Amino acid sequence: MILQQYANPARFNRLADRLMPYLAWPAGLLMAAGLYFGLFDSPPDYQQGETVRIMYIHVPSAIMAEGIFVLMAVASAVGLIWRHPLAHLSAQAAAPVGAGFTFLCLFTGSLWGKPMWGTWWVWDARLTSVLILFFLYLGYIALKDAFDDPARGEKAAAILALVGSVNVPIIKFSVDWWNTLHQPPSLGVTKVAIHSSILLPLLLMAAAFGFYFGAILLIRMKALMLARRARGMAMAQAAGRPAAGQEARG
Amino acid sequence: MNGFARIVRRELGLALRQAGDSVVIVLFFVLAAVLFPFGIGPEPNILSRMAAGTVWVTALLAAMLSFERLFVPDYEDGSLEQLALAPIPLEFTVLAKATAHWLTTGLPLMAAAPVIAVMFGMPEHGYGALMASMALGTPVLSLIGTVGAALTLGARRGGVLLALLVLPLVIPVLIFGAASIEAAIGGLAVAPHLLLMGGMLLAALVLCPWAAAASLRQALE
Amino acid sequence: MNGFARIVRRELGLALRQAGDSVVIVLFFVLAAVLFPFGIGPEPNILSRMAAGTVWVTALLAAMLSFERLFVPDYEDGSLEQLALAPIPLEFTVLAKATAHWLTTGLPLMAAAPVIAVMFGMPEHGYGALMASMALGTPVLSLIGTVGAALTLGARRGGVLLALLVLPLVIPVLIFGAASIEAAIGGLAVAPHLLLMGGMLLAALVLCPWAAAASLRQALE
Amino acid sequence: MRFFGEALSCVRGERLVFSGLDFSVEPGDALVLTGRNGSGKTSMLRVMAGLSRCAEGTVGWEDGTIRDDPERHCARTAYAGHLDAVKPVLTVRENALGWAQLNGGDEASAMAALEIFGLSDLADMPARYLSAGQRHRLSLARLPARPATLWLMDEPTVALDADSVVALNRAIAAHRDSGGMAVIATNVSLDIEDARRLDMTAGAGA
Amino acid sequence: MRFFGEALSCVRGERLVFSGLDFSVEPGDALVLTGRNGSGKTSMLRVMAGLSRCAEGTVGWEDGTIRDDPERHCARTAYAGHLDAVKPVLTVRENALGWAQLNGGDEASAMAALEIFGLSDLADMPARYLSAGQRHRLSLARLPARPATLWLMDEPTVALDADSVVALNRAIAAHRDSGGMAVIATNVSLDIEDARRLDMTAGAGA
Ligand code: HEM
Ligand SMILES: Nc1ncnc2c1ncn2[C@@H]1O[C@H](COP(=O)(O)OP(=O)(O)OP(=O)(O)O)[C@@H](O)[C@H]1O
Ligand SMILES: Nc1ncnc2c1ncn2[C@@H]1O[C@H](COP(=O)(O)OP(=O)(O)OP(=O)(O)O)[C@@H](O)[C@H]1O
Ligand SMILES: [Mg+2]
Ligand SMILES: [Mg+2]
Repeated sequence: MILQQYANPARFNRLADRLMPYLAWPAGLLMAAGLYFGLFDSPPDYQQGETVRIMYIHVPSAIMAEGIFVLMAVASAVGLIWRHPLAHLSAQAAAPVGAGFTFLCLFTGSLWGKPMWGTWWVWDARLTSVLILFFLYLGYIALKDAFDDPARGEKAAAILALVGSVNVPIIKFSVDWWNTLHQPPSLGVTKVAIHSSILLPLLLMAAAFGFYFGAILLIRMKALMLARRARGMAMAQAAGRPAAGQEARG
Repeated sequence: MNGFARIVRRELGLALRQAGDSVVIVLFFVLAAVLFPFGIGPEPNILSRMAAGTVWVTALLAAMLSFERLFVPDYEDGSLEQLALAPIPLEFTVLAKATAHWLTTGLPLMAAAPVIAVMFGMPEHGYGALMASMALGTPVLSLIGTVGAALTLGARRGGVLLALLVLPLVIPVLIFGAASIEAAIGGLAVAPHLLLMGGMLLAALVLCPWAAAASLRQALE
Repeated sequence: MNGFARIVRRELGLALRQAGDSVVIVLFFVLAAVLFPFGIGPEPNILSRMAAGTVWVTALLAAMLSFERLFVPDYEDGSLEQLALAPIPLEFTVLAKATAHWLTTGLPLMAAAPVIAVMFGMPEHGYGALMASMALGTPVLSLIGTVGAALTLGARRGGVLLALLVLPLVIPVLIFGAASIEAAIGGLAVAPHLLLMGGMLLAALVLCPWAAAASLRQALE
Repeated sequence: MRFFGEALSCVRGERLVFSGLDFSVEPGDALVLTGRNGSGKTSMLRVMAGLSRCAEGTVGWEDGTIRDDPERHCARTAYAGHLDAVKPVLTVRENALGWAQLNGGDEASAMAALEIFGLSDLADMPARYLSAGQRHRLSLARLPARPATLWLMDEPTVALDADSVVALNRAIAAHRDSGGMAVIATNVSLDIEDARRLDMTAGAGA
Repeated sequence: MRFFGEALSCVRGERLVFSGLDFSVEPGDALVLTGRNGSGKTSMLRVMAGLSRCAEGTVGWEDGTIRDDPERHCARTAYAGHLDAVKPVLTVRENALGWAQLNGGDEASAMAALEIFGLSDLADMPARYLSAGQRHRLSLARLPARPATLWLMDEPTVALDADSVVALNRAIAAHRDSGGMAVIATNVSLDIEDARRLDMTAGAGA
């Protein structure tokens, strides 16, 4: 149990290092391709003009923002039920990234809103629910750091992630709640309502973001793991006791 | 008398000794609402337009303040340990706490809501929906509050953090609560909104005690 | 380095360790503001009409929540006793606390205010007055907050009771703060409002530390 | 029925506090946890109470571990920790009665417990007015006030005056005579006859 | 310089706790307050510290009472009460240093104080990880960490293990040898050589 809970990170590191190239390279290449098609090889929209290109950042980041929170909720559930430390760790590693994507979505969105709707911000259901999602991310991060005992913060944050995940469907269906300015989903499983010249870069960018997230997640997890380990050993040293991790290995 | 009832009675007894507390919450409710005319200026049309929303928002904020005392005192003086060690499932204990909290905070807020509505000059035919939505919404607040309170137990800056966590979760209540009143004023159907709120209440009844109990256990580890 | 500076540094050091805390306050500020469009509905014209008032009211509520952590932790872990027994007049200690509180809460609130203003679509020429009134008003909040926090120290349901004591005291700040912005938007003279707020700041600087120190002594008896 | 733990190890704040500790308490036994500050006495008690779970090992009764049936364990166990769980607004009696009833005690047993710790003449005083020692005695009175096989006490003598310490020892003896068990974490030497000792320092970090 | 009180009486919560008590402490003296729970030891200490004022009587130094010049009294007096005044987020060193500097001590004296109570090897550990006794030792370390003639201690031995109690006694002895004074409220018998005793029970409610 101790072994599992405080396993030394070596094995995970090895796995991460092996995976890294398969994530980093595709991320870079897809990004490049997506940007090329998006910026040069796709037509400006007949009514939105060049601003339509914002979409190639906006939509993928929106999708990531929602997806990452779901992932965090799942990871937290795993962590709480099977008490596997890597689960909590991954959720914590993902949170800031997800918050970043959410911010990107909000930012590009309002950049887009100025020309399209003539205002940076409208209290549209979808916009606001994304804003809420952003707050949930920040709440998660704040809660994780709010405790003197890191272990406690980790579990509390995990529960919050579970509870908060109810918001994600709200974002999805929010479009039906109020009179909404915002685009209805045109990217459905069944129908595709966009021209392929727009769809291609959109998909490329979405994929690029996905791989990018994977790579960053691994890096952050490694960092967090090392940080935790350093803390544990420093404290053990201070108290003249062996660190739990060492203990487990010995 | 079973454990659930005992805990509810204990809570009510304590609240009774500290009757000031509920009063204070209500006063805050009213006072916060009173601030708006100051900030916005007294145009009646705008105020009455804002009535429904303001009542709900300020009710939310008042509730927010009350949540912090839900577990913190028991946590600090060790009562919470004892409650957790009592031969009663912690989930029931939480439910009892939520019940007591609603009786001592939700009900008074409900009672005070019409007063504010009057101050803001809300149209007559909104009151029915106001009370109905309050009756359905305040218990949800109490329940979600227990989760937030349990999560932030022992955290630094407990109060604000709690608000930060709970507000996003209670926004649906706010939306449909206010919407139902607007609907009533606008002469539209109120039932669908209220039904949705009823659904939330059921969901909260199932999920919140579980989540709160789980995080209480974490807090006591 | 004299005692005053030492205490300010101590407070800032603690706040730094808990950097999250100031962030949380700001988040609550924004979140509370965000509630209103939910309740009142998204009509831009009404919202922009409300902007000035809402910014000030929510800033007030956010500050309110932050006051509770002003003395309570020190009171509960005995630090307050030690501060009272340090060879520094308690008045200075209070002033130092207020300063630190403003640096860690007032400033961040100021920084966040424009964001909310934007979201509510406040007219451009209001921003100058917004920042000016915030710059003058938030220190007053911190100072009055110390009094409220000291008064309710050890009182149950501290948070709400505190809000209740402080709200009436800070209403003038709110009124003139909002008024100055309205004036700026309406193209009227802003100076008189700001001058009045400056006066309040001076009065608070003189009176609050003294009152707070007195009630702290009571609390420690 | 025996209460025992096997191969217990405990991690606090990502640090191993103790490991590989066993203990066993028979009816009528008293187990005294000793060891220097930070050796894990409190942690061990909380594990026994079921408040915190240990990283390794099992704690339980002959008819099942704590996790198997928490309810039953709670019904059998009374815990008096560092914190007093005393409500200042309630009177001494109300404080005692409330906890007793919640755990299957009644008015009679509660008043008897107050008597044991010499609090009956303060029974109607608001607990707000109690001194440190009086308050701690009130929290100790929770144990005899309810039916429980296992008593867990953390530093029970803190702030107690001489008479109260005697009363405490008598209470523990009486409990053991009636087939109860007691586990006591303490830094001061208590004269409890034929008590088993568990030196936490032994398991420390080992 | 002498520190003394005359005809002191104290009322807590509308109840007369003690009355007509005198005390006097010479440089190098130690005064031990004894008496059963609720006899007013803590109340007396807080009066001496200047935290609470007594209903009757005066407390002070030869060159003036506490009220005459609170600053001066504070500069001369170090108080360690029931509460620890330890910030969990700060390290042990930061905790000690902060209080020392605020009261005219410095890095050196602070570290020396930690050494006395065997905390130097925990110096860089966040205080949140301290056990009950370790934390209490940290709060006791405030006294030697700063210049002060008069030490006021409320139940200093609470939660301390044997070694720490020895260290405490040594610290008090050293302080007295250097002309300091110590007033100690305690329920357990401390072996402090030639200490004056003040039995609070004498003045109780009288
Ligand atoms: C801050 C403002 C905005 C936010 C927070 C926002 C948020 C979102 C979200 C959450 C999605 C859903 C992604 C998904 O899961 O399918 C989305 C999609 C989209 N947004 Fe925005 N948006 C904003 C502004 C805008 C603006 C101004 C436009 C252009 C007029 C726009 C155009 C789109 C389009 C075309 C999609 C793809 C629709 C689909 O296929 O689902 N958005 N946005
Ligand atoms: N905050 C208070 N309000 C009212 N009365 C109090 C308060 N604190 C203590 N008392 C009363 O004052 C008396 C003395 O309390 P005090 O704490 O000084 O006793 P003590 O000698 O320190 O007891 P102990 O040995 O338990 O610490 C007690 O009888 C108590 O009833
Ligand atoms: N909340 C906590 N988070 C992290 N570590 C902790 C926590 N509480 C205690 N510890 C660590 O666990 C160890 C054991 O603490 P514990 O309180 O069980 O010791 P103890 O034997 O009770 O000491 P004392 O005699 O001082 O009460 C200590 O070294 C302490 O550093
Ligand atoms: Mg302990
Ligand atoms: Mg005492």
